[in-house]
Amino acid sequence: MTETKKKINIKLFKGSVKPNWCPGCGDYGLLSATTKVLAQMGYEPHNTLIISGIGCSSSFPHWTTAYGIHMLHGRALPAAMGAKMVNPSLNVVVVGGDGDGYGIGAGHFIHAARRNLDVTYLVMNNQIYGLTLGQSSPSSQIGHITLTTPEGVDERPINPIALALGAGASFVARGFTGDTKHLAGLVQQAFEHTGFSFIDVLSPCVTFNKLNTYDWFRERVYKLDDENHDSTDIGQAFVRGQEWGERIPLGIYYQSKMFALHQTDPTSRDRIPINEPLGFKKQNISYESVFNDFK
Amino acid sequence: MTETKKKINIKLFKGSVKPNWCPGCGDYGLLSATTKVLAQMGYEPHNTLIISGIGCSSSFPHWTTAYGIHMLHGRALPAAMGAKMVNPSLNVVVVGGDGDGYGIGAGHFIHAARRNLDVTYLVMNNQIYGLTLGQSSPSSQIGHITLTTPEGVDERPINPIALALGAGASFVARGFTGDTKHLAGLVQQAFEHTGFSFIDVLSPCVTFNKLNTYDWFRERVYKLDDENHDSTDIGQAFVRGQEWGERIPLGIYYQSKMFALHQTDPTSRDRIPINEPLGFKKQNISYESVFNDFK
Amino acid sequence: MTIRVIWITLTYLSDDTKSSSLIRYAIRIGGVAGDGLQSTGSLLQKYFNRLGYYVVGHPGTQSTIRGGHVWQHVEISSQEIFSFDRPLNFLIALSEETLEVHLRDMKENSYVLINADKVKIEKFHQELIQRKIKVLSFPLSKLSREIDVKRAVLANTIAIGALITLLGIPMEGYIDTLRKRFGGREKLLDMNLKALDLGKTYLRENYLDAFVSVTPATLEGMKAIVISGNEMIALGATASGLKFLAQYPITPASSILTYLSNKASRYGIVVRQAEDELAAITMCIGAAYTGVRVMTASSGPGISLMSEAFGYAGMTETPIVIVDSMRAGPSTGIPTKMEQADLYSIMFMSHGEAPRAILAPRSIKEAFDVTVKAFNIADKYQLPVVILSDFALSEQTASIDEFELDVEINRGKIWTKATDEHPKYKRYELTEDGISPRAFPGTKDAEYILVGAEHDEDSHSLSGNRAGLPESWDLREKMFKKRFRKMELLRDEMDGPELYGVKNADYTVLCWGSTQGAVREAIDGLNQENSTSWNMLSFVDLFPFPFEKFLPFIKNIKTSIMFEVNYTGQLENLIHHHTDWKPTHSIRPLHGETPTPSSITLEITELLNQEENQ
Amino acid sequence: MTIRVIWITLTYLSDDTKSSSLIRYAIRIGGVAGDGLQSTGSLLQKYFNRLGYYVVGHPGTQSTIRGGHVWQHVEISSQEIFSFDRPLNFLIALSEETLEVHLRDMKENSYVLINADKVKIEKFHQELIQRKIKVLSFPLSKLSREIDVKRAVLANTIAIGALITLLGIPMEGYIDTLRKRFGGREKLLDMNLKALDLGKTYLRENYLDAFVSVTPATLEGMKAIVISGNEMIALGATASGLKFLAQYPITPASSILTYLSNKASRYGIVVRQAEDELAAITMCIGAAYTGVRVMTASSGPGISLMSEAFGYAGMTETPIVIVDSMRAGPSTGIPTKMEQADLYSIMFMSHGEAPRAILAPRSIKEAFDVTVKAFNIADKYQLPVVILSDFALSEQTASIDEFELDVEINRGKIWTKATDEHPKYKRYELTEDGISPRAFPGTKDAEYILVGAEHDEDSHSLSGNRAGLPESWDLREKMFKKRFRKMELLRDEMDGPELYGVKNADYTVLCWGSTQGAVREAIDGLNQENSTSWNMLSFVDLFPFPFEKFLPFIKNIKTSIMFEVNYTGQLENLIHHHTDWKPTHSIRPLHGETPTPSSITLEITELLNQEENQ
Ligand SMILES: Cc1ncc(C[n+]2csc(CCOP(=O)(O)OP(=O)(O)O)c2C)c(N)n1
Ligand SMILES: Cc1ncc(C[n+]2csc(CCOP(=O)(O)OP(=O)(O)O)c2C)c(N)n1
Ligand code: SF4
Ligand code: SF4
Ligand SMILES: [Mg+2]
Ligand SMILES: [Mg+2]
Repeated sequence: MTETKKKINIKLFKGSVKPNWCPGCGDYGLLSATTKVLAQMGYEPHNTLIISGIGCSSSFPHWTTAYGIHMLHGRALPAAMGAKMVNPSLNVVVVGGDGDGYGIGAGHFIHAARRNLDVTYLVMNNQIYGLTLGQSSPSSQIGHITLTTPEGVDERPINPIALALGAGASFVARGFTGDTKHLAGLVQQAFEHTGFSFIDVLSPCVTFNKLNTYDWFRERVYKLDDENHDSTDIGQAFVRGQEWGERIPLGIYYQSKMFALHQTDPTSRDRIPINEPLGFKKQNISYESVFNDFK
Repeated sequence: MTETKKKINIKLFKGSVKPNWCPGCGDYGLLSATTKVLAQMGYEPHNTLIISGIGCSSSFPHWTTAYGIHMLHGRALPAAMGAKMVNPSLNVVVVGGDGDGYGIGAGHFIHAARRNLDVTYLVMNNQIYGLTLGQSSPSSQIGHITLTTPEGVDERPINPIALALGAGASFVARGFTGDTKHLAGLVQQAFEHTGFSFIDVLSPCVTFNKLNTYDWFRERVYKLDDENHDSTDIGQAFVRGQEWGERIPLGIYYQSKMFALHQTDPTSRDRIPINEPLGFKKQNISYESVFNDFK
Repeated sequence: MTIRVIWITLTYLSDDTKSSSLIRYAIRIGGVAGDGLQSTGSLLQKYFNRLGYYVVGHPGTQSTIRGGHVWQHVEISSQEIFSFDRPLNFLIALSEETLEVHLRDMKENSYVLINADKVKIEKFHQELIQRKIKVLSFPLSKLSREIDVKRAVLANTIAIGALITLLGIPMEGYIDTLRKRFGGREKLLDMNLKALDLGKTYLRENYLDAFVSVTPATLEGMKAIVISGNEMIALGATASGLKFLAQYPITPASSILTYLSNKASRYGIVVRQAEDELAAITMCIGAAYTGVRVMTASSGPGISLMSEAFGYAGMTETPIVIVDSMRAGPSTGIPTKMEQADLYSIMFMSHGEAPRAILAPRSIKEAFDVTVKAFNIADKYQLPVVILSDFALSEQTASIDEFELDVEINRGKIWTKATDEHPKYKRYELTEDGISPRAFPGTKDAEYILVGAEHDEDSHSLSGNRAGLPESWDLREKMFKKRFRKMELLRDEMDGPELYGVKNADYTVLCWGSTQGAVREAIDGLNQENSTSWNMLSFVDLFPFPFEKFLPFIKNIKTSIMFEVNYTGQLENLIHHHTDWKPTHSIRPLHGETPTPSSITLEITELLNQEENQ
Repeated sequence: MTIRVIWITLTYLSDDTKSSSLIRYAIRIGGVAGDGLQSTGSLLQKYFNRLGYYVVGHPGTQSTIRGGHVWQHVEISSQEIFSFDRPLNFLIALSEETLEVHLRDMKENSYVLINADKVKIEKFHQELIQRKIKVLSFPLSKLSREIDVKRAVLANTIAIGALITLLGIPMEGYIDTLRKRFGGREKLLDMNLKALDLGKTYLRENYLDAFVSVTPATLEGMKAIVISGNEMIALGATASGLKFLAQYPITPASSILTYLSNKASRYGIVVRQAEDELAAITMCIGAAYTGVRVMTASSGPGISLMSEAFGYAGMTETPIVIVDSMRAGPSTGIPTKMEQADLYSIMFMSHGEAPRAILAPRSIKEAFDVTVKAFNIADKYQLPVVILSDFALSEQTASIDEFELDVEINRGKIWTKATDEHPKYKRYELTEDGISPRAFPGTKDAEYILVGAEHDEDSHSLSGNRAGLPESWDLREKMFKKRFRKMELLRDEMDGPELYGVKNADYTVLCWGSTQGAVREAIDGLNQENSTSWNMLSFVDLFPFPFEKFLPFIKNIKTSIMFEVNYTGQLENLIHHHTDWKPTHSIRPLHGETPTPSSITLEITELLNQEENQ
C-alpha cells in the first residue's frame, strides 16, 4: 500500500486449487468479491490471514493465496483473536457458515463482537448444514423441511443481525451473493472499519436448500441505502433487523466508531508482540525487579 | 395446585443446609424471593427442578428442597432442555452467574432463547467471578479494576438485555436483589410465562465487586412500569436495554406469546415421554412397519 | 506412477475360475459426488435382497458435495458373506477417474461399463486387454438425455438395466423396488422404467454375447432387510426404550440422527438437533436425570467435545449411551474413512478417573444386540456406555434376516417409595455392589441435587464447606471405591472374545469391532489355500476388559497376529496391560481404506514372507 | 467419633525431643474463609525468608468465600526442607473447628493460640493436657476491636506478634514486611504495628515463661524469594519468551493468569481472559500459528474442554504449552485438593492418535526449568506440551534462592526465505527426523493453510476431493509415521528418573511430580529410624516415557513401592506398558489431602506391617 501507483493484479488472491463447491453455490460470489476487494485495497497474500471453521463455506481459505487457518468447527473467531492480538499488522478475515458461526460458534461470535476485535467476519448463511448433507441449521426457517425435520423446523431461527446488535458489534451488515457488486462494496467497507465488522452473507445452497433460493431472495431483498436508513442509530438498526420474510434489507444496518481490542490491550496497543525480543534479559527487565515481588 | 385451599407453607422450598454465601451477598435476595414464589404458586419440591452451572450463585439449588442438577460450568441450560423435553410437567428453573451464563454458557443462552424452551432463567449478575475469587467477568464494566485487569477492564461488557432480545427471548426482564419485593413479582411473572423467561438479576457481590454495590445500584435503578414502557414493543425494549450507567431500568423489557418448544416438538407436544411405555412392542409399533422401511 | 496396491485378488475368495457360475458377485459404481450413487446402490441392494441374495454394500465417499471421486460398492452372494471385498466383477465407470482408481481392483473376465460420453478408454486399452477385462461402452449421457434432458442420474438406471440383463436375472424385482421408492411420483417412475429398458436394449443390441452366470439366490425373497450399522443401532436403541436423542450432525454418525428424526413422533422419541456436542451430551444428562433412556452419537471431534460432560456422567453415575462412530483421525482427519483409534481416548476420556463401559459391535447384525446391552449396562451400572462403531460399520449396509425387536429391558435399581431395604432415600447409598438406587423428579421424598463434586450418600457436595474436613477423607475413599466396585462387577458381565475356526490352529488372528467380518473371510481363504491352519479371536466387549475370559485362550495360541486399524496398537496394549501377553505380530494398516478379506490376506502374506526372508 | 488419622507424628521428622533448640518449626493458622489467612501466611513466609530461614507454605482452602474452614500452614527450618509436614509446633485457632480438625496434628510440647472470644476450649481440655499441648488463650476479637472495630483481620497480626515473641526472634523484619506490603497506606500499617505490639505484650503479660528456641537462620537474609509453583511457571514462561497467554479462571490454575495479567504490559505478554477454555486454547493456536510462544493453563474441567483443539494442535504440529494444574477429580471433584490422576487422560486426550509431551515438575524450584524445557520441546518438535502440576505444587510456596532468568531458547526449524536445503517452502516437508520447517504470516512465498484434516507436504487437505484416492493412501501413512518419528526423537531428550539415596537400598519408593519432596523426606526418616535402607526414584519427564533410561535401575531395585495419588496407578501402568516391570507394592492415597512425609511414612509402615502379618 506504500506505493500508491502499484499496478493492481485483480487475481492476486485467487488460489490455484479449484473450489469443490457445487456449481451455482452462493459461496463463489463471496469468494470472488473478497479476493477482488483484497487485491484492490492493496493487501498482499503474505500479510493477509483468512480463518475459517468447518463446513462447505469454511473451505474458503483453500481457494485463496493468502495465509490461512482452517480451524475446528466453530472456533475460527478465537483463533483469529490469538492471531490478531500478537500481530495487529495482519489483515485478518474470518469466514464460515451459519452452522459454524451461529450454531456451535455462537458463544465466540458474541464475545468477539463485544470485544470489538479488529477482524472482518463474513458468514455464508445458507440456512442449512451443507457439508453434512442437509440437516437444518440454527438459521433455518420455521417450517423448513430438511433431512432432520420431517415436519419442518420448529425452532425459531437465529436472527444474525439482531444477535450481532445485541452483542454490541460495531459494524453490522447484510449482503447477498446474488448481488456481488453490492456485496463487494460491503466487504470493502467492512475491511475499512476498525473493529469487529460483521456481514451476514445470504449465500444460497443450491443443493440442499430448495426453499431459500436465489429467486426467493431476489423477490425480497432491498437496499437500506434506498430507504434513508440511519446506520448510526442502533434502535433503528434493531427494528430493521426484525424484518424477514416479506422484505429483507441489505446493506449496513449499524456502524459505530470505538477502539478495537488491540488498541486498548496493555501490550499490543503500543507494540507488535511478534516482533519483540524474548525473555527478561532481552526485554531489559532487571532481575531485581522480578525477584523483588516475591520478597 | 389442585386443591386451591391448601394452606401454603412459605418455607416449603427452604433447604436445611445453610448457604455458604458471604453475609450480604445479593444472591440471598433471589433465593428467598424464588423459594417464596414457588411455595405461593403452589409448586411442590418433588415436581420442581432447579438447575445451575458453577459459581457462587450456582450453589443455589443446594439451599432448596427441590430436585436439582448442579451441572457443569456453563451447561445448565442444555441440561434443562433435556429435562423439560422429556418431562414437560416439571417446573424447571435455571439459575447461575454472569460468568456461567454470559461467559462460557453464552452460546447455550442464545439457543435456549431462540428455541423458546419453557424454563425460567435467573442470572445472578454480579459482574464478577465470585467463586474463583474476583476475576473480571464478561459483564464487568469498562475500567473496572479486578484481579485480572490491573488497568481496568478493556473489553466492552455483555449487555444481557440486548443480547436476550437479539436472541429472540420471549420474556426479558431485569430485577435487583436490593428490591426483593419487586424481584419476587418478576419471578412470579416469569414462572407464569410459557416459554423462555429470562431475568437479569443485579445481585451485588459484596466481597469482590466494590464498584457495583447496592448503593451504586440504588442511585441508578428505576422501574420501567413507572415510565410507560410498552413491553410488547421489541424496538422500544431494545432501546431501553441500551441504558446503563446513569439510569438502569428494572422490570419487564419485553414479553411476547408464542409456542414453547415442548408444545411443538413432534413427540412431547402430545405426551409426557417419561410416562410412555418402552420399546416397539409396548408402543404397539408393528414389526412389519419397522422392517418395511428397509426393503 | 507406480501403482500402489493395498489388496490383492486372491482366487480362493471367489470361485469364478473354477465353475461357470459365480457364487459371489461384486459390483461397483464410480463417479463424482452428486451422481446419486448412494441412492442407486441402495436400490440395487434392495433389489438383490428382494431376489433372495445375501447383500453387502460399502460407500466410498468424500467430504465433497459435487465433483471429486466417489463410489458405491454392492456385493451379492448365494452364500452368506461377512464383508465386502475389493476385487470386482462389474464396474460402472461414470467418470474417467473411476478407471484410474478402480481398474486395479478388477478381476479377470470382469466387465466394465463406461459412460462413453465422459470416459476416454484409450489409455487403459492395453491393460484392459492384458487383464482380460471386457468393456461395455454406453453413451450414458446421451441416452439419459433422450429420456429427460435434465435428469443425468437416469444414467445410473440405464447401467443397472444393462447389468441386470447381463446377469440374466428377472428385471421385475427392480421395477418393484423403483415403484416403492418413487411412491406416487409416476413421472419419475416412468422415466426410470424407460431407462431400465434402454439399458437392456442397448446391451442386447451392442453386446449380444455378453453374459454372466451367477448361482441362484438361496434365501426367501423379501424376508431379509437391507440396513446400515447406524440404522441398526437406532433400531436397537428404540427397542431398548430410547426416549431422548440429542445429536449434532457429523460424518459418519449423522444417519442415526436422520433416521430417528424421521421416526421421532412414531417411535415416541424426543429427537433434538443440539447446537453443538457439548449441548448434546448435557441435554442427555438432563433427560437421563429426569428418568428416561437417552442416547447421543457423534464421531471424533464431537466426542472430544463431550469429554468434560462424560466425566460428569461417570461421577454422578448417570446412565447415558454414546455412539462413537470412529473416522480417520486425529483431529478432522479424513471424515469419510474408517479407523479404530478412539479406544484409548475413550478409556481415559476426561480428567480424573471415572467409570465407563465400551462395546464395539463386530457386524451390522450384532449392532442391535450390542446397543440393547449398552442400554442395560448403562442403567444397571449407572455409567456412560460408549458404542464404538466406525465409518465402515456405520455406513455399510448388509442384508439381515428379520429378527425379534422385543428385548429384555433392565432399568436397574430405582427407588419409588420407602421400602424395608431402602427406608430413606439416599442417592449414593454405599451398598455392597457399589450400585445405589436412582430416583426421578416427580418422586416424593427423594429430592436430591445431582452434583459433579465429590459427595456423600445424600449427594451433598464435599467441595464447599466440607472440603478437607476429616469426615471427607473417608467419604472420598468410600465413594471412589464404590464407583470402581461397579466396574469389577460389570467386568464379569463383559463377553470374552469369540473363537472362529479350529481351536489349535497354527495361526491366530485377533481383531475387534467392525473388521471381524473381513478377517473371518481372510481366515477362511487362508485355510483353504495354505497348508497352515488359521483361526480368529474377535472381541466385542472391550472395557472393562474381560481379561479373565481371554486367559484360557492363550495356551492354545501358537503364532498370533493382532489386526487393528490404528497406529499404536490399542487393543494390543489393553490386553498386554491385563495379561502381559503380546501377539507375535501386529498388522496396523494406515492407508485409510476399510480392510477387506483380500487386503488383510495381502498384509498377512507380506508379513509372513518378510518373516521367512529374515 | 473415631478419629481417623492419615498421618503420624514421627519423632525423626524433627528433633524437638532431642535438643532444646528446634531445627524445624511448623505453624498453622486455622479459621473461616474471609479471615485473611492466606495473606497472613504470605507475610509470615516473607518475614522468615527475610531472616534467612528455609520456608514452605501450604494453603488449606475450600470452594467457599466466607465461613467454612480454611487454614494456612507455614513451616521454617534452618536446614533445607522439601515439603511441609502435618505435625505442628504452633497452631493459631481462630475458630473452634480449627481445633476439631488440627488438634490431631499437634506435637507434644507444642503451643496452640486460641481466639478465646470464639473458641470454647473446655471440651479439648483433657486431650490437651494428655498430649502436653500448651494453650495460649487470647481474646483476639476483643483485642483487635480495641485497635479498630471494623478490622477483624488484625487478630491475625496480634497472633503473629505473640508467635514472634514466643520464638524470641527479631520483630523488625516483620515490620519491614508489613511496610512493604502496605506501601503508602500509613493508617493500615499503623494499625498492624499496634496489633503486633499488642500480641507481644499480651503474651508477655499472661504467659511469662512461654518460650521456644529455634536454631538460628542459616541463609543470608533477603537473598531468596518466596514463590508459588504457579508463579514459578509464569516466570519460566516469561523467561522463555512467552508473548501470548489466554486463560479462563479455574482453581488451582488461576494464579498464573492473575500474576501474568498484572505483569502483562511490563513483561510484553498479551494476556487475555478467554470466554471459556475452548476459546483459550484456540486463541493460543491462532497466536502460535502467527509465530509467538503461547501458553494456557487450566485444571481438569477446563483441560477436558480443550480436548478437541489439543488434537488439532498435535495434527497441525502447532507448538503450544498447556499447564494442567491437577485437582481432585473426576468432574468437579474437590477443586481445592490435589490429585495425580490426569496423566493417562492427557496421554490419550482427543480422538485418534497425535503427538504430545508431558512433563511433571517435582518441586517449585524445578518448575522453572521444566517450563523452559516445555517451550523448547514445543517449538523443536512442534507439538502440544503439557506441564502437569497439581493443587499442591501450584499453590504451595517455598523459599528459593535467586536464580538465572536468562535461559536458552530454541525455536526450532523456521523458514524465512528460500535456502539450499529448503528452496521451496513446504509446511509438512517429509524430513528424516519428521520435523518440518515452520513459517509465519508476513513471510513471503510461504503462504499455506493450517488444516486439521490429513494433508500433504504443502498442507493441502486429503479430506475433500483427494479422500480415498490411491495417492492419499501413501501420504497418510507417511504423515502418520512422520508425526510419530518426532516422538521417538523426543523420547531421547526426556530425562529418566532421578535416584535419591543409596544405590542398592532394601526398599525403593517410586514417585512422580509434586510428591517428590515429601517422599524424599519420608525416605530420610525411614533411613534414620529403621535398620532397613531406602532410596527413591522420582520421575519428571513422563511422555513420551523414557523407558530406556529406567531399565538400568531395575536390576538394583529390591522391594519397591510405587507411590502416586490416584486410583488406577497411572505411572505404574505406563512403566509396565514399556518394560513389563511392576512394583512390589503400590500406595495410592485417596483421602484428598496433600501427601506429607509423615502421611507417607504412616502408609509405608502400615503396608509393611500388613505384609509381615500375612
Ligand atoms: C465438532 C464438530 N462437530 C460436527 C462436525 C461436522 N460438521 C462439519 S461441517 C458442519 C456444519 C456445516 O454447516 P455450516 O457451518 O452452515 O456450513 P455449510 O456447509 O452450510 O457452508 C458440521 C456439523 C465437525 N466437523 N466438528
Ligand atoms: C470448565 C470450567 N472452567 C472453569 C471453572 C472455574 N469456575 C468456577 S465458578 C467460575 C466463575 C463463576 O462466575 P459466575 O458464574 O459469575 O458466578 P459467581 O461466582 O460470580 O456467582 C469459574 C470460572 C469451572 N468450574 N469449570
Ligand atoms: S452443498 Fe450447498 S453449500 Fe455446499 S457447496 Fe453445494 S451448494 Fe454450496
Ligand atoms: S464472593 Fe461475592 S458472589 Fe460469592 S458468595 Fe461472596 S458476595 Fe456472593
Ligand atoms: Mg450452512
Ligand atoms: Mg458472577
